[in-house]
Parts: sequence; structure tokens; C-alpha cells
Amino acid sequence: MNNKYMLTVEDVSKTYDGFKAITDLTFYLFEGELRTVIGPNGAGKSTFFDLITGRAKPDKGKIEFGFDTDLTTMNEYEINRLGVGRKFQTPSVFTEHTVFNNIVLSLKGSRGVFASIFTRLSSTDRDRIDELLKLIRLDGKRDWKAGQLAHGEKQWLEIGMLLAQDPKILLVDEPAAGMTDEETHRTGELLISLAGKHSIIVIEHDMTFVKQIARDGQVTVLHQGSVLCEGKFDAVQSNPKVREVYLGRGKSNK
Amino acid sequence: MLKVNQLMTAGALALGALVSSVHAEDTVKVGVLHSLSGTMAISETSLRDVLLFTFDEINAKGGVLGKKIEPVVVDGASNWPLFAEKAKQLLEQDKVSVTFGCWTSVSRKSVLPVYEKNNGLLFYPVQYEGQEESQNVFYTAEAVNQQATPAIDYLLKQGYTKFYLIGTDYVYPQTTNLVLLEYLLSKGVALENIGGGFKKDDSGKIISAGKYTPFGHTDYQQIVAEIKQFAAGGKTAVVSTLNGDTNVPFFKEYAAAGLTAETAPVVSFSISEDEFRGLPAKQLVGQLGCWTYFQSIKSPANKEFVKNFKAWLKTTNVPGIVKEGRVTCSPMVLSYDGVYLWKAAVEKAGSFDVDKVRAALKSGLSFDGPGGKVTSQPNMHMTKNVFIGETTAKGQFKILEEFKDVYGEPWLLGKFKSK
Amino acid sequence: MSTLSTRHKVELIAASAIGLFFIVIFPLLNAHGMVSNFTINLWGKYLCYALLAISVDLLWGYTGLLSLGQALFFSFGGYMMGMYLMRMIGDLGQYHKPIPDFLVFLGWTELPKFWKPFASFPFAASMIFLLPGLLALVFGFLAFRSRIKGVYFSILTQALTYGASLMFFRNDMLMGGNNGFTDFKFILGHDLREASTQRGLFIVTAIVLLLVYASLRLLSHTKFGLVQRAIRDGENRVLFSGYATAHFKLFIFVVAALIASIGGALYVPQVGIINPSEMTPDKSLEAVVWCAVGGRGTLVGPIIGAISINSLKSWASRAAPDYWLVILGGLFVVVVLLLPGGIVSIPARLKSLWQRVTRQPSA
Amino acid sequence: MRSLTRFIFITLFGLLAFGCAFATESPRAIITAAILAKDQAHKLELIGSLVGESDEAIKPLLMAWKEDGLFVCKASDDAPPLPVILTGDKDANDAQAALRVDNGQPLLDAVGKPVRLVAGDLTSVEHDAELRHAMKNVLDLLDLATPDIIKRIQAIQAVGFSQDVEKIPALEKRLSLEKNSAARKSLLEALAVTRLKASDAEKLSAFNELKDLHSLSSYDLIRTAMREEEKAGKPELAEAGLHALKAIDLHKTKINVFGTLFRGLSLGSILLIVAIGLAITFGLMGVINMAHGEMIAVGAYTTYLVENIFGTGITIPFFGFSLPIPGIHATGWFYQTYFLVALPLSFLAAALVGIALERSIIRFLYRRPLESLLATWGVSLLLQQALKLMFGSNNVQVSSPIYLSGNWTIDDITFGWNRIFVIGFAGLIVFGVWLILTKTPLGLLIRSVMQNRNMASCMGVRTERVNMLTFGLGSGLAGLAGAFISQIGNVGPSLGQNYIVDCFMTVVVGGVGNLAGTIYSALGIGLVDQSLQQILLNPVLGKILVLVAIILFLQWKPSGLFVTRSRNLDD
Repeated sequence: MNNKYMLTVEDVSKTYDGFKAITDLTFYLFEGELRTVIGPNGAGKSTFFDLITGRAKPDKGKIEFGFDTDLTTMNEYEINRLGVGRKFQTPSVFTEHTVFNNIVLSLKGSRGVFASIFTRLSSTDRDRIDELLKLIRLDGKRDWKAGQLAHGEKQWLEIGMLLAQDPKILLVDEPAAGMTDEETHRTGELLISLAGKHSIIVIEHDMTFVKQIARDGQVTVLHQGSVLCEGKFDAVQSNPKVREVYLGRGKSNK
Repeated sequence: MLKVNQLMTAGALALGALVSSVHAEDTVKVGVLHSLSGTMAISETSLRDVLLFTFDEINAKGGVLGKKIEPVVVDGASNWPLFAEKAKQLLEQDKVSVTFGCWTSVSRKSVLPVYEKNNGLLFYPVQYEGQEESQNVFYTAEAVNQQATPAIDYLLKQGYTKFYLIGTDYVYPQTTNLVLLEYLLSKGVALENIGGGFKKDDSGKIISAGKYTPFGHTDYQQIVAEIKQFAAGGKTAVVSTLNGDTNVPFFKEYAAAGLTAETAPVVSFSISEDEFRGLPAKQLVGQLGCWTYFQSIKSPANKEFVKNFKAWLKTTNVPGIVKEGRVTCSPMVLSYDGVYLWKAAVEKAGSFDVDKVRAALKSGLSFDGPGGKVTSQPNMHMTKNVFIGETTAKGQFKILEEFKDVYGEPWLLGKFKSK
Repeated sequence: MSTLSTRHKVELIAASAIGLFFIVIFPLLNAHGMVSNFTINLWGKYLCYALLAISVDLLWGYTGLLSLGQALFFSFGGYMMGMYLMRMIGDLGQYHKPIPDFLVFLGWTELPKFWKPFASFPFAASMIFLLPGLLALVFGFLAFRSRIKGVYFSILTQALTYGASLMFFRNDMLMGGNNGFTDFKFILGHDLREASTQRGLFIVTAIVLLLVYASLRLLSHTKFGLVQRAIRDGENRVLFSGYATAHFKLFIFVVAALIASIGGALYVPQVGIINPSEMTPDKSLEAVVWCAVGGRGTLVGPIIGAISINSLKSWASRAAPDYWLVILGGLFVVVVLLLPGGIVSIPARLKSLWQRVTRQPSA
Repeated sequence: MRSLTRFIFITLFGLLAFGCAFATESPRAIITAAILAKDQAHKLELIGSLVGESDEAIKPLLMAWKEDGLFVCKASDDAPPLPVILTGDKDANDAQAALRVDNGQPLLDAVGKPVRLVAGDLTSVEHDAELRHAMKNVLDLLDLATPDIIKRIQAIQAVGFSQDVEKIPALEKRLSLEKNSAARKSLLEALAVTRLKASDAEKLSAFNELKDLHSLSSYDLIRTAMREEEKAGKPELAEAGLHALKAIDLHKTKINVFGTLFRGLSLGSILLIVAIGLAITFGLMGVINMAHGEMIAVGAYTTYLVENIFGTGITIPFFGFSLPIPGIHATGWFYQTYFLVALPLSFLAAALVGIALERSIIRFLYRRPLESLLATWGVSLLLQQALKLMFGSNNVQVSSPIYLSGNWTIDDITFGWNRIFVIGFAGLIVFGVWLILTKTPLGLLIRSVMQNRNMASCMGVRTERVNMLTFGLGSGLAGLAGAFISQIGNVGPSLGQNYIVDCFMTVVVGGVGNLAGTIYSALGIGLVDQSLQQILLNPVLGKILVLVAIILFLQWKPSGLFVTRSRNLDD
């Protein structure tokens, strides 16, 4: 494992209307790491992603991309352009656009107003899109409107869009929701295959899935806005504190 | 291609609307151009009604030069570009001989180029600011010296020494108040006794006098408080050119502040019997108005006119005419007078030709209307009687003073030199 | 993709045919007296309204920004043109003074400074772009920077145009107050009363409309067009895909303002008046009706809507003045509830209905 | 009291009635002559001659004249016309006792029996502003001691402003007996102002006294006096005058500051009343109801209807049919209560219209706010036209009940009763809404549905019904607002259009979904608006500045004063 930090989160707090969503959270992500984050509802997982991607600003603390790029002063698209891609919990694709155009919009490249008017798709771009469409198995539905896809297919499309951006950090929020067991498994394999080239944080509820992708990597447990514990999957699973706050109740919620 | 079809259908719809009715030989087409919808419909619908009544009255007596009047009624919809469109339609498509219409200054201004271009003739019946003298418009309307300055004369005679000017911010009140400012100064009223505020240009010349509120203004608290302070010393009159809706909140606030017709009377130039129907009459009793006609005039001609009009209302089957609770007012009578003056001019000229009719009008024709004798002038205005009245709880005016045969003078600004 | 391009070809042919008709045939008919001057003038007005409707649709149908202030930009364009036309009156006004009439009765003897350069057509023409563009830029920058969107954007644009109309109603704005500008005589040396001048204006309007239509058609096929519609459907997703949506919206907002402004500038010499009631909020809402009725999210929709509703209005203001509001209001409710795609969606609807009917026996 | 009045008038009489040709005739005779005189100038002269007369008959006669209570009748066709006054209770035939104006005795018929006459059968004696003005001069002096305090003060002022030094003794005498503080102040003012015409020493003390009284009404007279002293080369007197003017200016500033605060509060309350319904439909439910203004109009027209039902009834033309609604011909205090009856009815009427609107249109558009904006705008046009067809395009008259038409004046600051009522009522409405939302089962349901529609419906809440009731509540509140608007503004079909932009601004500034925010923003906007008006003395500029300020404010706080955060991505 490489020791280079991709993401540094130190002493971060965030309060909404008096509700402490994140409290003194410290978190490091190494280059090429695949990190799984679990935690009961309301543990602050989504807020955690919001803070990294610029959707919310922390009340205090430090969030840096690598060692030196301060993310707290940037907004969503600037952070995205740095190379932080995010997949949302509920699939968010451009429903009125075709699958093909969804990928076109996400494809790495210039994002400026005028560039978008005057540049055309190159053949390299088209090849890349074909490749991605095959990978997410939507090749045959490339001219479908994204809104017509099934839930699982949308999830895949969103993953495809994420990959099209070729980000350095992937933030993946509950990718397996709404997928069949088989699809879930395939998602897991895809994520594992991406690790190394990209740094990935996955938020997930499904323990089978977590077990699949965590392998011997680190699992972080969030509780009430801070890190409850961190460690290998087995260690976390057997941690009594975790059992108490999360596994016991989290399961019943499902 | 379906889209093309749709476009064509839409076009056909529009074109179809333009096909004018078949022109019969023994009629003469006359345009009626008023707002029958939109904000101005409140006032203008009555003018459409009285015009239709007048046409029926003339037709019953054999028409004009043996031809029956065939009215072409169009709706300006309180939309000024639409007024211009409708004027074009009347002149270019329907080829009307004359048009009776417009209420607001801006609607008159918007159709003016159309009438000048096509050499049409428009009769304009509503009090206005003057400063205009088109050869294609005959102004039966009250000029400023047929309404505002007589009212000031009356107030001065009553011993009022302070005047507060208030109006809606458009050209009629602005111009009227500038004229009144000059007039008051010429009568020896000191500048400090004229309230409402002034605006001066860089050279210190006053370019605007009085307090102005926008159309549809609803909050007169501050202004009434200001008036109350201004009027604290007594002998103060308020000269109001407030328009339409704004009179209600103004007068309600005025009454609530304890101001009455006795402590500080308001003379309004925009409230006629017709507008009165929507005002809190009890709170207005004793306030003053000034017009060239009041329904309460006790002349046989007026009694006849009011009686006939009400009878006509009962029998007419024109859609959209309100039959209950109707009154007559100055703009209505000026419309009525206008039609008869036009008839007289056509008969004198022996032709419907605009140039000939205009020449006849300029030669000075008279008509004994409900408000007394009116006479056309060479400057396309009208000599008429001016009345000062005070409001009664029944929504009528009690006549206090009459000025006979006042010559309509559109160019007043700069005419009165201060002492 | 192939089905799309057939549709494009049809659309291209149709657009060129209609364009040809309006730019060449219609004026020719007029020159030979087969179409009246009144009609050509009326249609010139409709086409200007079509430009306004397109600008509304560009924002609403394509970008999801319901601006209730487009009439403001339309009027601004009109006012800039109006200022030029007022200067062209020279001393032919009621007062026969070298400055516009309303300034005379406001007591001015000299032209205020900001009025002076408007005697030059190039200057006035550049102001038609600059002033509304600048206003759109500033307002859009403020609104999009603070991420005002959805109904807030609508309400704010409404407040903007309301405020502006209040301002223009004031006589000391020196822009003619309630009466606005009227009594125009000449444009570029041509007498506005001449039929040929009006015909020329009509042709220019038709050409501008065709150009706007064609360029927007092209634009909608670029990646910009994709981003634009993506913003409409899910702005945050676009933001998280690395696009500065505020810049895109600002660009569109300015472009829409310019289109509306050109529409207004062409409108004024054809109808002969511009006054602040053109910028009151309900005028903007009316333009939204045209767009909704014609079919938003398409380019022909607003054109069809603007022409058909205004024809209807021309008709109703003579045939049924009391019911015009009922027609307009009812149309709106019906379109929103029952026909969200507007008139242009009727063929598709009929087709699917037909298919359902024909399939039923076999099923 | 009466003997005193008489004393004063006898004094005045002696001073004023010199050379008056009619002084020797009795006031009754003079009034009779005035009534019968043909010539206006002569009438004026006759009435003018009564100034200073002390006869008790003057007041009732002149008052009756002013109020159309004098009549001219003839005993027989050839007899001279005889002015009479009708007094006493009406009998079964509506007839009253007739007293002769010239001697106060009952009018007798041929056989010497007192005649009873019906007012309706006779023409009342005419009067006009000039005559009333002349009568007022006569009555003013009579009124110096009238029990009606307002009239008394008016009379005192009238005497004072005439600056007639010869009236000083009368005023002083009155002052020594006057108990009422307001009237005392007026008397002091009147005396001081009059003394500005007296000797130099008196002038100086008068200036100083007016300075202490900071008398608004004397401002112009002080200014005139000051200039005269300047011209006359008496700098110390001019100086004193200047000080007095400065003191009054300072007083005016004080009045304006407090007046502005009160007006701001009242405008804020009106904004609050009209916007609170919108704060519920828009703020809580997220429905953009452009027909909110028409809900206000429905409330106002309901008030109008109720007023007419309490009165003489009304006929509504309804799409070609006439719908007559009989009135109950209420009078007096019972009639005055119409407004209290109209309040709940306005609420109900608007709530019903709102519920109908919700059921027929809005419920299809909950997820499409922009489209609900458009559809409701269409509805607003339809409702306007419907109101026009039912009540005509003219404004209609709604007269205010007594308890809403008057004012208190404290230290020259006017507090209109209608304004005070509005402020109080705004407080009541806020309290009521708070009670409904926090203390009733419906409020609980509303809050739960608004926070999470899906969750609430999962928990078995009938969200459909809650939506309907919430919308009804919002619309009903708009209707209540309409009832108030009818008391301060015009009632016409397009009434709502005047308020709709203001309503939305208020809610947006306050922060959508937050009622407390709406309260703060309404009061804030009201105060800012009134202060700007007071400072700029220009209502339009003030309004424009408020709009600009709101746009800039939203830059600083894009979600309004109070933010309600949502976790949904596309909110």
C-alpha cells in the first residue's frame, strides 16, 4: 500500500440547526485505497460526502485534497474538476438524455461554456464511450432515455458516468441499493478492480457486499458524526461497541 | 409537415378575423375605440354605451345625411400597442368616417400617428393635459383651463390660501400641476403655501410640482400625515389629480386621519359620477369636483338626455351592458356632444370627407347639449360651460358655481406669469 | 439516431419553406396589394412576439428557468430603439422643438446628456445589445451566484420587472413616463408611415426570427445544449459532473435577454409606441402562456404559440372583449393540466391515440 | 354654562355688531329673511350679520338648515311663504310638529290648530358651501363652549386664526373656565396667536409661549409674524419667532419619527395579514398560488355582500341570471356589527374557494411548482373575470363601521382606529395560526405531512385530506385579509393584483417554510418602506428601493431570514 494521502480530513465539525451532523471527524484516505464506511442512519455518512464534495461547508476543520489543496473554499464543480467524483445514494442520471449523452456529458474534458459550444466529439471520445457502455452493459440501450432504465441499470449508468470522468477519488454512496444479488456482486468486482488506479470510499449498508469489497482493507464505522472505530472487517464486526450501536439496530432497520 | 399546417391554421384564424362585414350602401361606418377589458374598462365601457345610445338616437331621426350610422366597436383592452393596431384596423380595413374613442393620454398618443398618417378623425372626450393640437383629433375634452384653473378660482374666492397638490404619476397630473403652480403664483399665492414638494432642474427652475404616487398605490398613510401637518393652520385645500383605484385608499385614509371637507376640502379632477359608484360616498361628502357637466344640472336638455339614456339602457340588447345603477358623467356627455357636433359638421360640409368635415368644425358649430351650449373652435377644441360641484351622499354633485362659455385653451404652460 | 435525423430533415424543409414564405412571398403579395398593409404590420408584430416567446422558452423549456421578467428585456430593446426614433422626429413634434415633446413639457430646453448619442443608429443599435445584456449579466450573476432557482428565480425576476416598470412610470426618469415614446416619424431616413418601410421592417423581423431559430437549433445540438437541458432536469448532478452551472445559466440568460431585446427593438417601429406597461409582470406571464400553449422545450412551439394566441387576441378584442380573460386563463389551466406539451405535442398525442384505437381490436 | 356663553356673546356682540344694519332685528327674523332671500350675496350678508349673536335659537336653526331640516311651506296658496322647522318625534304618519322659524311658535292652520307635517313631502331649504361657510363662522363662536370637545377645539382655533385682538377677552374668559386640557392648549394657542398682533411686549411673550406649546397649527402665522418683525426692524422679536419655529420643527420631527414607526407597524401588519396565508400554502406546502390575490378579493367581496345583506340587500347578475339577495335592513349598532359577522364568513368563503381549487387543480401539481404557478395564474384570471361578471368591473363601496373610522391623536400623532385594529388583529391571527399548528391535531398532521409526505402517508395519515385542509386554511387567511383590505382600500375584481408581489416578497424574505420569518420580514419591510417614504418623501422611489434592497438581501441570505434545510438533492 502506498503511503501517500489522497484525502485529509481533520477535526471537521458541521452543525445543522443545532443538530450536530459531524463532530471532530478525522479521516485519511491513501492513494489507491478502497475504503468502506458503515454506520447507522443519521451517523453523518451523507454529510461526510457533502463536506468533501463542496455541497456543504464545515463549521471548522480541515479538508484537503492530497496534502495541500484546500477543499473547503471550493465549490462543487471545482472539486469535481480536481478529480473527485461522486455517485449518489439515489441514482441521479440525466433522465431526459439518452444513455449515450449521459456519458458524453460526464466524459473527461473541458467543461467551459464556450468549449461546450464549439468542441465536437473526437473518435477517441467515441471509442472511450463505447468501451464504457460495454463495461456497464448498456451498449444495447445507448439510445434509450436514461429515465426509461430500470433502477439497477440507472445505478450502473451512474457508475459509468463516474468512470467517464476518470476521477482520482471516487465517492460511492450505497451502490448496491436496488440491485439484484448478481448485479451487486458484479458491482463489487468492478469496484475492486478499480482500486489501485483510483482511491475509493464506499458507503454501504449491505454487510455481504461490505464483506466482499472490504477484503482485508480498512473499514470505518461512523457513529453520531465521528469515527467510532476503524479496522479490518472482521475486527470491526466483532467490536462490541459496533455491535451495540450499529449492527444490532442497523439490521433491523433494513 | 403537420407543424406547417398548424401554423397555417393559426394564420387563417387571424386572417379570418380581419374580414370585415359587408358594407351596405345606406350606412356610414363610425369607429368606437375604447377599452372594454383590462384596467381601463371600468371607465371606458360607459363611453361605449353612451356612443351606441347616441347612434341609435340619431338613426331613429333619420341618420346623418340620410345614412344610418353603423358602429364598428373594437376593444383596445387597456393595451396601448393594441390601441394603435385597432386604430389601423378601423382606418385601413373598415375605412370608418370618424372614430370616437380613447380615454388615457397614452392611448391617444399611441393612435395619433395612425390618424395623422391616414388623415382620419378622432373625437377625444376625456379631460386632458393639453399641450397638443393635432389636425386629426377633435378634443371635446376639458382642457386644463376648463377644469383646473376655474376650480382654483373658486377656492381662492372661498378664502383658501394654502394648496396641496397630489396626483398619480403620469403626464396629465404632472402637466396640470405645473400649470396650476404657475397659476397660483400668478394669483399671489406664495410658493411656501403650495404643498406636495417640487423638483428643480440644475438651473433651479421648477420642473415638477406636487406629490405623485404610482398607479394602483394602496398606502397613503405617510402622505395624509404630511397633508395633516400642512393643513394644521387651516384654510388649506387639496388639489387631487389622483386616478382611479387610488382614490379609495386615499379618501379612507383622509377620513381616518380626521380630515374632512370642512377642515381641508379636496377638489378632485378625476372623480366623476361614474367613478363615484366605487367610492365610499359617506366619507367623501362635501368634497369638491369640477367638470363641464354634472348629472344634477337642472336643464330640460339634461333631464331629457338622462331619461332617454336610461330608457335606452333598458331596451338595448348589446351584450355586456350593465343596466342597473347607471349614472351620466362629463366624459359621457362630451362623447355625446362630439357625435352631434360631427353630425352638424357633416351636414354643413355635405360630405363625410375628413378635410371638409374638419373645415366645418373649425368654422365654429354649436350644439345645445345636456351641459349647455358647446361650440367648436378653430383650434379643434370646444367652448363649454364649467361647473364646480360638491359631492352628496347619494353619489351626485350639487352645483355650487358655474362659469359660462369657457374657451378651450390647450397651450397653458408658461402662460401665467407670477406676480 | 437515424429517426432523429429524418425528423430534422422534415423540420429543416418546413422551416425553410415557412421562412421563404414569410421573407419573400408574403411581402411580395403585400407589394402587389394582395395582402393589406394592415395585415403585414400585424404579422410583423406577431413575429416580434415570437422572438419574445422563444427567449422565454430558451430559459424555461430548455434550461428550466422560468423567468417572469422577459418582457423587461423586450421593453429595454424597445426603449433603446425608441430613443433613436424619438431623436429622428427632430422638430416635427407637437412643440416643433428639437427635443422630444415630453422633455419640453417637463420643462427641459436642452437634451439631457444620456439622450444625445441616440441620434446615431449604430450607437442605438449597440445599446439594444449592451444595455439589456448588461442588466441580464448583473442580475443573472447575482441570482445564479447565490443559487436562486426554481420559483424563487421566477418571483425575483417578477420583482425585478415590477421594480423597473415602477421606475419607468416615473416622469423624472426622463424616459417619457406613462406615455412612453410615440409619434415616430423616420427610421434610417425612411418614413415610417410608408408601406414600403413597414414591409422592410417585416422582412427584417422575419429574417431575424429565422436566424435566431436556426442558431438556437444548432446550439441545442452541441454539448452546450446537452448541458442546458441537463440543468433543467437535475442541476446538482450537472454541478457534480464538473460543470459550473451558474456560468451556463448566466450565458443563456444573457442570450435570452438579447433575443427578447431584439424582438422589442423591432416591435417598437412597427407598433409605433413603447411605454412602461409593456414591462409589467403580467406581460411576461402572457409570453409564458404563448410558450406553454405552443409547446415548450421545442423551438417551433413558442412561435406557434405567440402567433396563434395573439391572433386569437386580435379576434377576441373585437368579437368577445368580455371573454378574453376567460379564454386566456382557461387556456392556461387546460394546457398545464391536460396538454403539457402544448400544440406541437398534439400530433404525437393523436398518433398514440390512433395506435391505441387500432391496436385494440387485435388485442 | 349657558349664562356664561351668553355673557361672552353679549360682550362680543357689543364689539362686533357695530353698524350692522340688521343688528336691531332678532336673529330669528334675520334667519327667516336669509331663507327667503333670493340673492346669494344677500343671504350671505344676512347670515354674516349673525356673527356674535348670542341668541339660543341660532344654533338649532342653523344646524337644522345645514342638515336639511328647514322647510318652506305656505298656509294657503296665496299666503306668503313661511319657513318652518320640524321637531319632535314622528307619529304613525311620519309627521312631526312644525315650528315657525320667525317666532318659534307652532305653525297653525286656518282653524288655529297646530299643524303636523311630513318631511318627505316638503323640499328642504337649499344650502351650499358658501352658505355653510358663513354659518360656520356664526356657529364657531357659539361653539367656543359647546360640550363636544372636538367642535369646541375647532371653534377655538377658528377664533384664534382670525387673529382679532378684540377677541382676546372672550378667549381669556373661556380659558379661566376651561377644564379640558386639549381645549386649554387650543385656547392658549389661540390667545398667543392673537397676541402676535398686539403690543411688542405681548408679541415677545406670545412667541415664547408658542415655542413652549410647539403649536403646529400656528406655524404659518408665526412665520408671517416673524417676517413682519424682520421687516419692521425688530431683530429680538424676529429672533424669538425663529426660536418658536425651530421648536415646532423639532416637534414635527418627533411626530414624524413616531408616526413613521406606527405607520410602519401598521403596514407591516397588513403585509403580515395578506402574506400569512401564502406563508402556509407556499411556505409549508410549496404550492405557488398566483391566485392568492384573488382569495383576498373573495374575502373582500364577502365583506361587501355581508354589508349589503345587513343593509338593503343586493342583486347579483350571475351569467345572465339575476340573483336577488334580500337585506335584513339592520340599523344602528346592529348594523355596525356586520364587520364582525363578515370576518368568519370571509374566512369560510375563501377557504371553500381554496379547497375547490386544491381539489380540482393543485393536487395534480404538487411535484411541479413552476406549473402550479402557471395554472394558478390562469385561475387568477378566471376568478377575476368571474368577479367582474358577478359584481361588475367597477369598484364596489364598502363603508367602514364606526369603530373602524376614527382616530386617537396623542401629542399630534394620529393613531387611526382601523390601523390599531389591523395591528391587533395581525397579532391575533398569528396567535391563532400558532395555536392551530402547535396545539391541535390538525396542526400536528400538517406539520408531519409537510416534513415528510411519504413517511406521513405510510403512518396512515390521510395526506390528501391534510393537503386540502392546509390549503383551505391558507386561503381562508387570505380571505380574512380581504375583509381588512376592504376597510382601507378599494374593492374591485383586480384587487388581489395590488398585493401579490408584496406577498411573495414577504414570504421569500422571511424564508420559505418558516412562519416566524414571515412575521419578521413583514414588519421589517413595513418599517423600511415607511421610513424610506418619510425620508425621501416619494412613495415610488421608496417602493423601488425596497425591491432593490430585497434582491440584495437575498444575495446575502439566499433562503431568506430563516433557513429550512432539506436533505433532498434537488430541493
